[in-house]
Amino acid sequence: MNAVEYAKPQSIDDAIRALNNAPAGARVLAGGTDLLVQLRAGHVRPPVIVDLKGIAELRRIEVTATGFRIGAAVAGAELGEHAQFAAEWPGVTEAFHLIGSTQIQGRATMGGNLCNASPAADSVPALIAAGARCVIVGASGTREVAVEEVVSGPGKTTLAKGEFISEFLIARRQAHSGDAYLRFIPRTEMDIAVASAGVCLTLDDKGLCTAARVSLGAVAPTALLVADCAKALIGTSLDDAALAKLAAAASAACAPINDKRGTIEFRTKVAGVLARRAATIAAQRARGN
Amino acid sequence: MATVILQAAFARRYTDGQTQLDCAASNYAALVTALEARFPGFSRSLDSGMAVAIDGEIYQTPLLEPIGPDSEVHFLPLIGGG
Amino acid sequence: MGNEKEALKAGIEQGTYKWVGTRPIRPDGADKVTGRAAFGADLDLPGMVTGTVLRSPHAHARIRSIDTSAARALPGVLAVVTGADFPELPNEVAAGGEAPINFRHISENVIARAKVLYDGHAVAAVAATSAEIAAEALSRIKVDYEVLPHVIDVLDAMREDAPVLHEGLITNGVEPAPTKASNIAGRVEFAMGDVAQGFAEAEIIIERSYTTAAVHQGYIEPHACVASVTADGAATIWCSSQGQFMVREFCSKVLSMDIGNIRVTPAEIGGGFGGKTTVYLEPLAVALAQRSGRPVHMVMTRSEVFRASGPTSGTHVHIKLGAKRDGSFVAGEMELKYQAGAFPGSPAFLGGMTGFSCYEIPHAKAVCWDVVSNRPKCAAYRAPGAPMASFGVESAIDELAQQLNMDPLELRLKNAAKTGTRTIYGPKFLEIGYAETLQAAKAHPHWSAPLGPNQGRGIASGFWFNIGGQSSAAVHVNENGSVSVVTGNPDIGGSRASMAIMAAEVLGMDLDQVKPVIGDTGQIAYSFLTGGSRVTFATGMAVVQAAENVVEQLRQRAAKLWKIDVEHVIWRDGAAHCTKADEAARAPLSLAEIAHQAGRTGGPISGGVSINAAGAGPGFGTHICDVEVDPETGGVKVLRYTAIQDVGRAIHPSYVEGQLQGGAVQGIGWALNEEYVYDAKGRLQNAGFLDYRMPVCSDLPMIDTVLVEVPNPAHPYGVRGVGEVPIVPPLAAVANAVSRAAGLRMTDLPLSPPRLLAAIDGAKAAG
Amino acid sequence: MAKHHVTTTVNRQPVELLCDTSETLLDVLRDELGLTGSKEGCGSGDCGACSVLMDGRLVCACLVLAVEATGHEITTIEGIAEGNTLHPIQQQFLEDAALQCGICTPGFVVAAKALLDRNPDPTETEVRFWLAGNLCRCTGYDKIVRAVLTAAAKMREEAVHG
Repeated sequence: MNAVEYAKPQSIDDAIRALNNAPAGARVLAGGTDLLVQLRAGHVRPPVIVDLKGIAELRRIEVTATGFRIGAAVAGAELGEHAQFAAEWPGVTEAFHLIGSTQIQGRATMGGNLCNASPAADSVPALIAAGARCVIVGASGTREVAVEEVVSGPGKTTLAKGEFISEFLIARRQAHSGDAYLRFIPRTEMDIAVASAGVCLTLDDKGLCTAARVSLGAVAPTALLVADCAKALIGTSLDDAALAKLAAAASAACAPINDKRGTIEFRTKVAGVLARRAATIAAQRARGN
Repeated sequence: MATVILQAAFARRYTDGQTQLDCAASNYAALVTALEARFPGFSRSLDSGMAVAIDGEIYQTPLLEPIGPDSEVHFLPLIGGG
Repeated sequence: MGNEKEALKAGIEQGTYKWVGTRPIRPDGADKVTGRAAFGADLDLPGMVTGTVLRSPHAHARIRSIDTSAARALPGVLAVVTGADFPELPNEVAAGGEAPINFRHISENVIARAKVLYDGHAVAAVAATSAEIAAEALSRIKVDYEVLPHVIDVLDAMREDAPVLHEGLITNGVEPAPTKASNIAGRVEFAMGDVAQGFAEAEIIIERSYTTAAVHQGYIEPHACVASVTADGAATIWCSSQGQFMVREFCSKVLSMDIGNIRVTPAEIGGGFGGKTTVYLEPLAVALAQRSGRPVHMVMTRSEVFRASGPTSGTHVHIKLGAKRDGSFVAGEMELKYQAGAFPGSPAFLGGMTGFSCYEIPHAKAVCWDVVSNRPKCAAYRAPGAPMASFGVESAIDELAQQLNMDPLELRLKNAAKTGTRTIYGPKFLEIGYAETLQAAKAHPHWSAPLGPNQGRGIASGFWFNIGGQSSAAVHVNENGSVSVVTGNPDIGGSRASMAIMAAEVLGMDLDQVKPVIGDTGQIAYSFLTGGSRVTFATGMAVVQAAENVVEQLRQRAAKLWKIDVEHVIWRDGAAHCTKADEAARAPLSLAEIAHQAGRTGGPISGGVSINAAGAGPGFGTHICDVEVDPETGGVKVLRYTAIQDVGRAIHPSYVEGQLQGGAVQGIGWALNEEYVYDAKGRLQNAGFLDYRMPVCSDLPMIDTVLVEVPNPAHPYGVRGVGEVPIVPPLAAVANAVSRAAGLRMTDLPLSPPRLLAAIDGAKAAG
Repeated sequence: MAKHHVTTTVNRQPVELLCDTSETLLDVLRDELGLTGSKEGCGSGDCGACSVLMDGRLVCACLVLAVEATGHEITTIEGIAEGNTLHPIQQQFLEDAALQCGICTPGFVVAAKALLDRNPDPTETEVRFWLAGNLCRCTGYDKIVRAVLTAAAKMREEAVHG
């Protein structure tokens, strides 16, 4: 029984060093809402836990002329209280807010939600739809990748040993754009998404859709960015026919599993329903700004 | 004479299939003694825990509960609860 | 005494009570809102060590050998026990929480012997100086398993070719007795009239099969205990349970210890609902304490709670209901197949006894099968066995109402059981208030409120016997005239308040001068479990009688002080009054004054009473539920809910309402989302609150309640048990609402969204 | 590795303790500090029985490492009343019979306080969603939600009339 070490670096460089020097199996701690459950269940016993919450850059939300920089260790409740971000990205805000209870919101982070690499993570489809990118830091330098490129499978990421996400980059809201995220759970709270959809779209002055990104969660090993869904919307006025085509494209993109949370048939159908409903909400928002 | 009414399945096993019996007894213990005399082995049916209902009132651990001349008596399983 | 009884009866009729029916703050409330109340896991003793359990990862396996040497060698490990350390018990049956229990099975459930019978079955236990060392020790125990084929589903388990759990299990209740062992532990049949004749007379027959999933009681407090054994062999156990005397008895059997050598102190209990009417950890903790010489603290994880305690049976229920065109029921038949879990003892027979009991049905029959399979042994859960059978019956009635184009409430009213109605289990009902609950439902604005699109309204009723049984109470008068009321039943939902109210009512004293106490097994005489909705009824009756006994003594003491005959003293408003014509001007003697002078009149004043209470009044409830169904996702939202029940008399109405509300919500969870999910290897897939999906606060509307009071003549204040009934109607109330909202009949619980959506889409495809 | 020396504040009092990395805040509150009012119902953040405030923010103590408490202010159920004067939420839970067995009550009281500290006038829906992380199996939540709404109203009244 080896004790678990704990490090709380105060800078990104110190954190990189700590992770780089750590034996295999070291774990990064942000909100801890997944890691502590795994620890308690005995599923993991890392030699060292590197707590990122001491790093100022990872805890702040910055607004520039071109975008938002959201520290990877910002808690859900903190982001939810950022009025400007919530106004510009209601879909991302809602998605993040749907992760767990009020108590979980006090701890859970965007970085953690992404790197836990669950196919059902709520914030991920919304971030993908929003075109969010993340900054990955590590011993070999800093790189910037699209959110959809981070997760490679259930529980697996493309991060190299010692790398971690320092912040998320999300553009400022464009005119006539809107985003939305919906998930299906059997209860109203405290469940993991059985299927989910994030939609971000832009309209022109006549109300025709000029750009769209649609992402689905919990229907494949990773959250999906579905080009056919976007195609179904672009160039349309988001009429019923376009929305039906969107739903069909979403269902067609699903490659889900049967498990205790839902069946293949259910996930496939409901992903389409959610994509359609989310697109309707996103369109309303786009028309409103 | 009190009337003893038994479930058919119970009666098949312990009272030669008779589901309704007349029995003179002033209390539960006397009733069981009388039934045992008529149907040897009857009291064994009560070993695994049976309650008795006398005129609609259920007694889970009966012994000397009075039985009237017009009483109706039923044997039923012990009832618990959550 | 006779006069006092008369006075109480008069009080029932006039409703002139000082405390009964009021809503005072509960005596233990301050401790519970400040975190001071000590529950099962909260005790800390000097030298205390941690006990943990190694559990089977297999659904069914033979244990070839267990090697504990590596665990024992680990520094900090103080004791290790396995099944070999526990005595082999004979088959011995006693009254249990829901059904008679066999101590041999209790023992083999506490710790496996030759075979493990379910995922989570205890195999060994360790005491160590820290939780970490204990966990490491468990990982060093080598168990050589021969994995056997397993069976989970009840119908599969009944098949001829099913893997047999118990090689010696011969079906009970089948004549002639089978010659071969099977998983069918027993068959029980109840019947009245002639069902064949009844169905021949029927003009319309509804016949369907229904299923319900195994569900857990879901108490928030995991099982927890501390056991300490002194060098002379005396054991003390602190634990949360539904009965300290049950724990004492069960431990004495499982450990073959003298009952006199075990003392059990009840901790506060964090929910039970029937699930804490047996032992799991306690005998292990005692065994570890015996071997380690240290107090041993054991607490289940939530995963262990799901895998190895509770649940109640998953069931297969077949219902056939025959009626005339005017809606009158003529015949009913049910066949119930209930999972018992790994050992015999499902509440199938209770389903058979209760399912039709809301109704007057001249010809009825119930066949009940008790079936073992590779699941945790079921434990009692609120009105054990009744909700599942009732789900079938009440669904069939709803369908009948639809086919007859009748109002489902009127259909029930037409057939409602009343005083004098014969039950399928034999006796006729004495005074009951079922029809009154239907009348109250009809009068409630909920019943006639409009519904929107995709919305539906369901109604269903339910019955539970309620029980009395053995209870003890002692009332001690303190020197200043305040009193302690000691009982032997853990307070699981506010019963201290009810005990205090009843004592204060009899004594005519201020409620805040009455302090209720739950005694340990050495401080109060035997009391059966807190369960079966019996405490306010039976233990309350003991409290009333003990208080009456004290009143009698107070009158005698007053007579002594006044130097007059006791017949000239009456007790009124908490004081002795002299009725002697020439001395009536004497100032009354208060309880405090008499108590103060108790030494001069014969010593302390105290009354103890032990009774075996009969006359528990049956309970009936009717629930109304509105839902909205999302036809594209199968999602169900409960919009409005009203629970109506004949409660006899509500001693503390708030806690009675709470029983109705809590039971209703447990039933809603059972109907909508809760279920045990197993994988192909027989391992439980959702052993946690995340995926077990009990209702959360945002899932629900307010739960309206109507307390109908048809007093139970057998109780001095008219009390009927109230805790069990409210979980009986919701399964069908919800399913009927969903069925009407979706326009199709849902017969399988839970009504989870995938299941409902598949049904909706299937109906669409079928046109 | 040696144990961590943690300096923190619990219920307004400075506290020092030693812990291993893998110990949670809940473990040390209950086992080291004797603050057993925070209950462990699941150990996975799904029941809310161990709800505490960390710098005023509602968290599950089972999902916080003890070592993370360094430098933070922790408020547990034992710190909600002022001495023996109950907080209005606690008082209202008693008056409305908003508890049966009482095991979930500390978590609900702490969570409700966190809500009313932020939002003194919540709607029923806001109360229900805020408290969705606190499981109660006894009450069906009805009396709990009513108690929180009534306590909020009384606290607003108190704030106006001082």
